[in-house]
Amino acid sequence: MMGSLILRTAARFLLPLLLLFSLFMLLRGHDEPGGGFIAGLIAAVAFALYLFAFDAARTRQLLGVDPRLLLGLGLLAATVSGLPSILLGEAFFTAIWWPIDVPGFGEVKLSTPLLFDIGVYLLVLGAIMTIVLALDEAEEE
Amino acid sequence: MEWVVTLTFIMLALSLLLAFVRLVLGPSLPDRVVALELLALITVAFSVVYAVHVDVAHFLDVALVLALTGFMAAVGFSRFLERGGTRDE
Amino acid sequence: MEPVMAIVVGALFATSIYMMLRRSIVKLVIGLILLSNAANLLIFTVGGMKRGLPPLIDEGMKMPTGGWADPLPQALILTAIVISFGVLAFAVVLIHRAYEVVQEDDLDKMRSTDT
Amino acid sequence: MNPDVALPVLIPFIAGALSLVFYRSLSVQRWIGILGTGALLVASIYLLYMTYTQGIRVMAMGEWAAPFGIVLVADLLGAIMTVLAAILGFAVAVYSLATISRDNIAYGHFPLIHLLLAGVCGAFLTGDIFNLYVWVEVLLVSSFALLILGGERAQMEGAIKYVTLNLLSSILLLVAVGLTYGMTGTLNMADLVGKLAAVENQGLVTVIAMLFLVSFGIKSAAFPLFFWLPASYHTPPVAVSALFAGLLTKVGVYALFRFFTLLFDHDVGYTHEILLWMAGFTMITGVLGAAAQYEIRRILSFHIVSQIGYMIMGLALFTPLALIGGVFYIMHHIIVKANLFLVGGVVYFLRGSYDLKQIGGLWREKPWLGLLFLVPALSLAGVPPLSGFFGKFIIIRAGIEQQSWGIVAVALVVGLLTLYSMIKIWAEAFWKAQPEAHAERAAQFTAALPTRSLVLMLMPISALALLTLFIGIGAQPVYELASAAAEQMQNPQIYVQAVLGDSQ
Amino acid sequence: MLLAVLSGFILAACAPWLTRLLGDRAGWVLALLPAALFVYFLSWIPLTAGGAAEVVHYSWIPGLDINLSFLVDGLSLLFALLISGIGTFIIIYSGGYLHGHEYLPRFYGIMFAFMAAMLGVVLSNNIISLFVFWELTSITSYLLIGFNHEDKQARWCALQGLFVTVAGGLALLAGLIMLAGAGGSFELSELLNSGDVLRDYPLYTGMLILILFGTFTKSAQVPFHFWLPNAMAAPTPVSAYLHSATMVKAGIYLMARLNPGLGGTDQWLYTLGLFGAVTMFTGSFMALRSTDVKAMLAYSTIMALGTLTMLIGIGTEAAIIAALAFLLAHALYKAALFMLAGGLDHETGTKNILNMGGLRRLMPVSFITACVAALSLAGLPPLFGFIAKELMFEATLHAPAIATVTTVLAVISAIMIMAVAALFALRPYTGKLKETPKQPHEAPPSMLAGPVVLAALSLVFGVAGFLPVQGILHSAVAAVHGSPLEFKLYLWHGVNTPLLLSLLAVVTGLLVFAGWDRVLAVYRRLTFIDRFGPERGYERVMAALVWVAEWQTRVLQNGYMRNYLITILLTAVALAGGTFFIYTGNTVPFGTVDITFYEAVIAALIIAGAIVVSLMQSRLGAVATVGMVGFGVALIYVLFSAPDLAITQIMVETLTVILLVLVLYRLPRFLNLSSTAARIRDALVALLFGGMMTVLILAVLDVEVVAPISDQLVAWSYDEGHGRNIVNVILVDFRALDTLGEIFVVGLAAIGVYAMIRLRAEDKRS
Amino acid sequence: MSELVVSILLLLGAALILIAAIGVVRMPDLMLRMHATSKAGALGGGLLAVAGGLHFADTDVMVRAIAIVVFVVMTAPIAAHAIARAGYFVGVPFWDRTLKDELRERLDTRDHMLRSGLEDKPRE
Amino acid sequence: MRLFIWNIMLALAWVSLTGNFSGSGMLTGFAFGYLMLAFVTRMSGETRSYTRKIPQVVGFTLFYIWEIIRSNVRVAYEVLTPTHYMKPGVIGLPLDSDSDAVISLLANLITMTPGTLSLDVSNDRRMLFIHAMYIDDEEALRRDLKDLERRVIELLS
Ligand code: NA
Ligand code: NA
Repeated sequence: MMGSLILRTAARFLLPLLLLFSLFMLLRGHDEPGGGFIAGLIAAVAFALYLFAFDAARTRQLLGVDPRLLLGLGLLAATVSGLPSILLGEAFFTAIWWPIDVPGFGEVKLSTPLLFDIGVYLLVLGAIMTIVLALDEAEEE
Repeated sequence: MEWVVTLTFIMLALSLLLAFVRLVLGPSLPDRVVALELLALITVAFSVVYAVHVDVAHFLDVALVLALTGFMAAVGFSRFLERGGTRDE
Repeated sequence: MEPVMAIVVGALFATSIYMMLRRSIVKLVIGLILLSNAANLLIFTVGGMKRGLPPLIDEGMKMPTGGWADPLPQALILTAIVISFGVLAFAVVLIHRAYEVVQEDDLDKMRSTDT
Repeated sequence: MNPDVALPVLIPFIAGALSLVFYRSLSVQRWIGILGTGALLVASIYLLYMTYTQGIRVMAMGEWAAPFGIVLVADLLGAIMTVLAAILGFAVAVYSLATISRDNIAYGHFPLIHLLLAGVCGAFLTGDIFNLYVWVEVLLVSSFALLILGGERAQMEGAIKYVTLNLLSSILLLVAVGLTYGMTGTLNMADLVGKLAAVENQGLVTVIAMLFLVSFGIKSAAFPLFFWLPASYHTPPVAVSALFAGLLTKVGVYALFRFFTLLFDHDVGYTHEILLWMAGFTMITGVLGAAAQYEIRRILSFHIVSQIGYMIMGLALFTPLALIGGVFYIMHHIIVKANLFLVGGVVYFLRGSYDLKQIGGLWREKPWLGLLFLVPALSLAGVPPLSGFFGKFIIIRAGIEQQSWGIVAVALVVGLLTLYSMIKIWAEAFWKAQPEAHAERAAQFTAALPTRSLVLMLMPISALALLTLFIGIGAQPVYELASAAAEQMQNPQIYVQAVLGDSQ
Repeated sequence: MLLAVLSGFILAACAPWLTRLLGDRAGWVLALLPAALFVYFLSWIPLTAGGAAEVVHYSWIPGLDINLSFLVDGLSLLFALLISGIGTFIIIYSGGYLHGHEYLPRFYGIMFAFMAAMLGVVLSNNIISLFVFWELTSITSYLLIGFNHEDKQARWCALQGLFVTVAGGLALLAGLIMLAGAGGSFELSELLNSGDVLRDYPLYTGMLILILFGTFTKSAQVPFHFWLPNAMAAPTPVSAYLHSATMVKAGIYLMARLNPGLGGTDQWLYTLGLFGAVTMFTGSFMALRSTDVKAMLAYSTIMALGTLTMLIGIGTEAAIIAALAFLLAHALYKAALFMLAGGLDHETGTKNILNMGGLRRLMPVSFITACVAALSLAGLPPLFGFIAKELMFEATLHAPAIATVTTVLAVISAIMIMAVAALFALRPYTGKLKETPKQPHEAPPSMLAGPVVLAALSLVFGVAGFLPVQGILHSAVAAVHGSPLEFKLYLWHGVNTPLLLSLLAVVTGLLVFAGWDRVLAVYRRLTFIDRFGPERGYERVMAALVWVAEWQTRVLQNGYMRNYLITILLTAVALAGGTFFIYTGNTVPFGTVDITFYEAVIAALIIAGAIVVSLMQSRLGAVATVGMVGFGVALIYVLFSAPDLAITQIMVETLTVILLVLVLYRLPRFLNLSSTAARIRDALVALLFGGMMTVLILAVLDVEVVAPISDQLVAWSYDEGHGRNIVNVILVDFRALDTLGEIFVVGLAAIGVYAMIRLRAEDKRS
Repeated sequence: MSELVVSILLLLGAALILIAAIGVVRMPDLMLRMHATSKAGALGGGLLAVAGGLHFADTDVMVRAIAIVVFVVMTAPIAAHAIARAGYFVGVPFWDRTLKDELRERLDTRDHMLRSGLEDKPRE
Repeated sequence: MRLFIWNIMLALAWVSLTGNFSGSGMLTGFAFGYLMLAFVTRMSGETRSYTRKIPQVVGFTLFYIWEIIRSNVRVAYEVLTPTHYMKPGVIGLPLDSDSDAVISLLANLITMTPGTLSLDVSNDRRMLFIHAMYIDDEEALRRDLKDLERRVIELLS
C-alpha cells in the first residue's frame, strides 16, 4: 500500500536533500556537531520516509544493496580502520592521517578516523534499514 | 537585548506548557501528534534563541537537524493510523 | 541546576520503574525508554553542567574559548544513547514477536519458562 | 606495543564482521566459525603465555596514554578468562556444525557467536570501566539475538525476562560508571585505584561499590538477582545454552573479582561480608531450585546459579587461598558446565526430549556417553579427583582457615545436593530403562542422528572432558596459574604500575 | 607403590576390553592382578614387623599440600592384604556368578576401580589423597550397588548409599582440613605423632564430630546403618566384597588409623564406644529378624562394624588387639558366607531362607563350607571367630566407664548372632528338600574357590593363632595403638568370664534358633518400630528436600517478572541506599540551585511528562508523550552545552517513534491489569529507587573533582586529534574502541531483529 | 540597527509560536488546531531562525539559518498533511459548527479509495 | 530536478575539494555549480528552463511570503479573540494539472496559507480536498486557490 500522492512527491524531493545533508553532517563531524552516527541516522530517516511514502520493495530497489551487507561492510570498515597502525607497529586504533594537498584547492584530510566514521555511518544506515524494512515486509505479508 | 531574549524565552516557555496541555488532553491521537509537532518546533525555536543568547552559533545545528527531521514522527504516526492501528486513542 | 536535575533524574527513574512493573509488555518497553533517558541524564548531571560552553574549538583556535563543558560525559552518553537505541529496537520487536507467539499483552501470562 | 592484548578482541570482531558480509553463504559462515574461534584460541593461549612469562600486558588504544585513552590490560586473571572463553567458543563452534539448523545459521548464528566472544573477551581485557560497560552490552545483545534465534514461544517468553532484567543491570552499571566519573573524573581502572582512595567521603565509595555489586550480581546470577537465568537459559539451542552457561555469568563474576580486588578493597569488612552472605544464599537457592526440576537443561541452569556462589565465596573470603580457589573454581566451572549442556544436547538428539520422565536407557545403549556425562557431572558435584573437587577443596579450606563455619557448612551441603541432582540425571536418563510411552520417538531420534553429527558433537565433549580430567588430576600447574593470578589480585599496585607506569 | 595403588585404575580402563577378549576365562585371568598385588603386599610384611612404618612419597599437587604419599605399616598392610586377597576370589567368583551377563565387562571395570580406590584409602598417608580415594569408593560402590540399574529398587538403594556416605564424606573433608590445620600437616605420619597437639586443639570436639560423621556413615553405624542392608541390591560378589574387606571397613580403618592421634579422650570413648555398642546390638537384632539370606548377613555385618567401632572406642590394649583380631576374622568368614549366599541365590533362584531346605545332598561342598564359616561367625571354637569374640568380651569387661553397657549389649548380640549363624548354616541345607524357582546343583568351582579358601583360613588361624600374629596382626596393633604391644592368641585360655559369657551366648542362641518361628512372630508384632527408624528419617529428609526445593522455586522463581524486578530493585535500594544511610546518615548535601525560569519549565515538563506517561491510558499517547520527554531532554542538552547530544537525542527519539509505530499497531491497547494495592506497592518501589538515585547524585555532586582526564583530551583534541569537535574526536579517536563496540551493538540488535522477524515469516510460509 | 531587527524578529517569532500554542489549546477540533500550528508555528520558527542568522552576522551561520527556514517551511505542510489525512481517515470528529464536508461521501475507508466525483467527465 | 541534484553535487565537489565543509563553502559551491551548469547547458532547451527558473523562484517566494504573513494575521486574530468567528468546512477543488509536482507543491502551499489545509487528493488526481476555516465566501476562496494553482503551474512548467 502506498502513501498519499503528496507524501510520495515530498519523499522524492526530500530524499536527496536529506541524503546530501547526511553526507554533510558526516564530513564535518570531526570539526563541528555531527559525525558518522548522526549522519547515518539522518540517512536512515531519509529512507524511512521513502518507505512510508512508497513501499519496501521500492525502497530496497532505491537502496541498491541489501542493508545487511551495508551493516557488515560498516562493521568491517570500522574495525579495519584500526588495523593499519598495527602494521606500523603502533597500537590498535592509532590514527593515521594522509593530508592530501590538492594544488589550488587546499588540503584534504583523509584519515583512519574518517574511515572509522564512514564505517559508523554505513553501519547505522544498514542496521536501521535492516530493522525497518524487515518490520515493514513482515507487516505486508 | 537581554530583556528581549528573556521575553522571548517567556513566550517560548509558555508555548511549551500550552503544547504540553494539548498533548495530555488529546483527545485523539492526531491531536497529540499535532501537539508533539509543535513541541518539536518549539525545540527548534529554543535552540535558535539560546544560540543567540549565549552567542554560540553551533546550537543552530541542532535546530537545523530537528527542522529537517522533526516531521518524521508525524509521518510515522499517521502511517500507524492509516494502517489500522487502534483509532480511539 | 544540578540539584534540580537530580530530582528530574530521580523522577525519571521512578516513573520508568513504575512502568516496567506494569503487566502490559507495551508499558514495559516505554519504561525502558525512560530508563535509558534517566541514566543518560544522570551521567550528564554528575559530569558537571555548564551553560553555553560546548566542547567545540573555533576555527583558528587550539582550545575552546572561555572554558568548556566536559566533553567526556557527552561522549559517554552518546555511546550510551546509541547502545540503548539498539537494545530498545531489539526489545520493541521482541515484545511484538512475543505478543504474536503468546497472544497476550499480559506479562503474568508469560510464565511457562519458569517452573 | 603488545598486539597480543588486542588480538582476542580483534579476531572475533573481524570474524564476525566478515561473517556478516558473507551472510549469503552458509559454508563460508561455517568456515569462518571454525577458523575464527580457532584463531581466537591460539591468540588467547599466546596471550596467556606472554602474560605468564612477561607480566601484565598493556596496550593503550590509539597510543593515547593511560589514563586518558582506553587501555586493554591482560593480567593473569583476564588472560585466563580469555583462554577459557576461547576454548568454549571453539568447542561450541564445532558442536554447532552438527546441531545448529540451516535457518539459524542463515540468520546469524556464527557471527553472533563471534561477537559474543568479542564482547566477553573485551570485558575480560579492558582496563576502563566505561569500556567494560560497552563490552557487556556487546555480549548482552549478542546473547539476546542468540537467545531468540528460532522464535519459539518459550524463547520469546524467556527472552523478555532475560532482556529486561539484564537491561536493568546494564543501566545500573552505567549509572555506577557515571557516578564514579562524577566522583573521580577518571574511567581508567588503574587510575581509579588512587583516585577512589583520595575521595574524602569513603562511605560514598562504598555506596558506589554496592551499585556495581548489584549490577554484576545480576549479571552473575547471584542471589537474589538470578531470576532471569533459570527463566531463559534452557530455551535456545543447546550449543547456545552451553556457551551462555559457561561464559555469560562468568563475566559478572569476573567483574566482581576485578572490582572487589582492585577498586573496592577499602572496606573489606563491610563489602566482602555482604558478598559472603550473597554467596551462601546463591549456593543454597540455586541448588534447591535444581532439586525441584525434571528437565535436564533446567537442572543445569539452576546449578549455574549455585556454582556462582562458590566463586563469590572465594572472593568474599578474600584470603590469598580463597582468591586462588575462586579463580580455580571459575576455570573448572566454565569447562564443566558448558560440557554438561553439550552432553545434554547429545541426550536430546538421541531421545528427542530433555524431560527426565520421558527418557532413559542410555547407559545400556551408549556407555561411552555415560562416561562422558559422569566426568563433568561428578566434577560439578565436587567428586575427587575431578576438577570440581579441588576448586571446592581450596575454597572450603580457605573458609575453614578463616573459621567461617556457616559458609563452609553451606558449601559442603550444597556439594551434596549438587551430587543429588547429577545423580538424578544419571539415574533417570542413563540407568532407567527407556519409558515405553516415549520409546518410539526416542528410536526415531536415535535413528535420525547421522554418525557424522554424532562424531562432531562428541569431539568437543571429549576434549572438554579431558580438560576436566586434566584440571583435576593435573591440578598442580592449574593451581600455580591460579595462585599467580591471585597474587596479582592481592597486589593492586602491580596492576597500577603496569598500566600507569612511572607517572604514578 | 604408586603402581600398586593405581594399577587397579589402569586395569579398570582396560577391563571391559579384556573381558570381551578373554570370554569365559576372564575372571580367572583378571584375578591375577589382585593376586599379584596380594603377593606384593605380602612382601612388605617383614618391613613393618615390630610396628615399623614406611612412607613412600610422590608429588601430586604440592601447592595444595596434596600428595600421593603412602604409609605402609601393619594397619595399612593388613587392609591391603584383605582387599587384594579377598578381591582375588571376588573377581574369580564374579566370573561364575555373572556368567554371560551383558554388563560383565563394565562390571569388571568398575570393580577394579573400586578395588584400587580402596587400596588408596588404606595406603594413603596424605589425608586429602586419602579423602580422594575415600570418595572414589563411594562413587564406584554406587555404580556397583545400582548395577541392576533398570530395577527401580536398585537405583533407589544405590542413591541412598551414595547420599549417606557422601554426606559423611563431606563432613569428613571439613574434619580432615581442620585436622591438618590443627596438626600443621596433611601427612598422617606426622599428624599421628602430634596426638597431644591435636587433642588440645580448641576445636577438637567439633573436628572429631565431623570426622566421625564421615566414618560412621561409611561404616554404617547407628543411626546411619540403614543404607547397608539396602546395598544388597548389588550383585552378590559386590556385597561380599563391600561387607567383608572394603567400603564399610574404610570407616573402621580410618578410626583405627586416627586412634593414636585423636583417641584416648572422653569424647572418643563415649562416642565410639556407645554408638558402636548400639550398632552392634541393632545389627544382630535385625539380623535375627531377616528371612532373606543376604539381609541376615548384611545385618550381621552391621553387628561386626558396631563391635569394631566399640572396641576402637574403648581403646585399651586389649580392645585394640580384639578389634584387629575381630576385623580379620570377620573379613574371612563374611566374604565366605556372602559368596555362599550368592551360590544359594544363584542355584535356587530365591534368597528367602524359608523357601530353602535339604540342599546338603545337592550342594555338599557349600554345606560344609557354610558350616565352617558360620562357626566362625558364631564365635565357636576351633575357629578364629572364637578367639576374636573371646578377646572382645575381655575388652568390654574391662572397658573404662562403659563396661556394663558394652558387655550386656555384647552378650545379647552374641546370642542373636549365634542363632543367625545356625540358621544360615543349617536351615537351607537340612530338612526336606523344598521346591525352588531353579533346579539347584552344586555351584561351579569359580564360585566355590573363595568360600573354601577363606573358610579354611578361618579354621587355620583359629587352630594356629600364632600365624596371623606373626604375620601381620602384631604390627597392625602397633600402628593402631601407636606403639608395639606384646600379645599371643590362643583358642584355650582357661575358664574365665569371657568363656562363661560365650557359653551363655551359645546355649541361649541355640534355643533362639530352635524357636525361631516364634521369634519371628514376635518380630512381626514389632514392625511398628520401622516407622521410627532412621531410614524413615532419611526418607523424610529427602521428601522434605524436594518439598522445600519445590516450595522455594514456587516462591522465588514464580514466573512473575514484576516480582523479579521488585526483588532486584529493593536489593539495590537496600544495599546502596542502606549503605548510604549507614555511612552518611540521612543528611543529603543539597547544593545551591542556580536556575533560570525556562530551565525550570523544561525540568518541570520532563517530570510532568514522565508522570503523564505512566498514568496515560492510550498507548500511542504515551509514545507521543515519551517523545515530548525526549525533546525536553534534548533541550537540557542544548541548554548545557551538548549540541551533539541534543542532535543525537532528537534523531534517536524520532527513530524510536518510527519503530514503535511500525510495531505497536498490532499490539492490543493498554489494559488495566493491576489492582490498586499493586499500583501502590509499585509506586512505592519506584519512589524508593528514584529517591535513592536523587540522593546519590546529590552526594556525588558534593565531591570536588580536581582534574578530570577530559582536560587532557581537550588539550589534545586539535593538535593531536586533528579535530575541533572534541566530542567527535573522543568518539572516533580517543575512545574509538567504545564506539566500535557501540556500533557492533547496533549491528547485533539489527541482526537479532531481522532474525526474529524473518524466521517467523518463513515459519508462516512453510 | 541589526540588533533592533534581531530583537523585533525574535519577539515576533516567539509571539507567533505562542499564538500557535494558544491556538492548539483553544481551537475546537483537530483541523482547526492544525490551522494554527502549521502556519503560525512555521512562520514563527522561520522568523526566529532569521533572527539567529542576522545576529551572528556571518555568512556561514546565515546559510544555516536560511536552511532552517527552508526546512521548516518545507516539512511543516507535509507533517500537517499526513496528520490531517490520517485524522480524517480514522474519523476524528469535526467541530459541531463545521458547515460542509465534500470529502466524506467520496471516501471509502476500507481500501482508502478517494473518488473525485469527476470520473465520468473527461479531463480538459 | 535532475539538474538541481547535479548542481548540488557540484557544490559538494567544491566543498570537498576546498576542504571547507561549511555553509558558506556549500553556498559558494552551489553558486559556482549553477554558473557552470548555465554555461554548459545553455544550448539545450530543457536545461535552459532550469537555469532560468532561479529568478522565477525568487519572485514566487516573495509573493508567497506575503501571502503567509497576510493569512497569519487572520489566524492570530482568530486564536487570540475570545469568540470563534470561524465557519469551517471541507471543499473539493478540481485540479487542472495532473503533475505530481504541481499537485504536491500546490497542496503544501495551500496548507501553509492560513485558513486552508490540504487533506487529500482523489485517486484520479483530479480533485484536491481542502479544509478551510472560512467558507462563508466559498467562491472567493476558490478563486484565490485557482489563482495560486495557476502560479504554481507557471513556475513548474
Ligand atoms: Na562532581
Ligand atoms: Na564513545
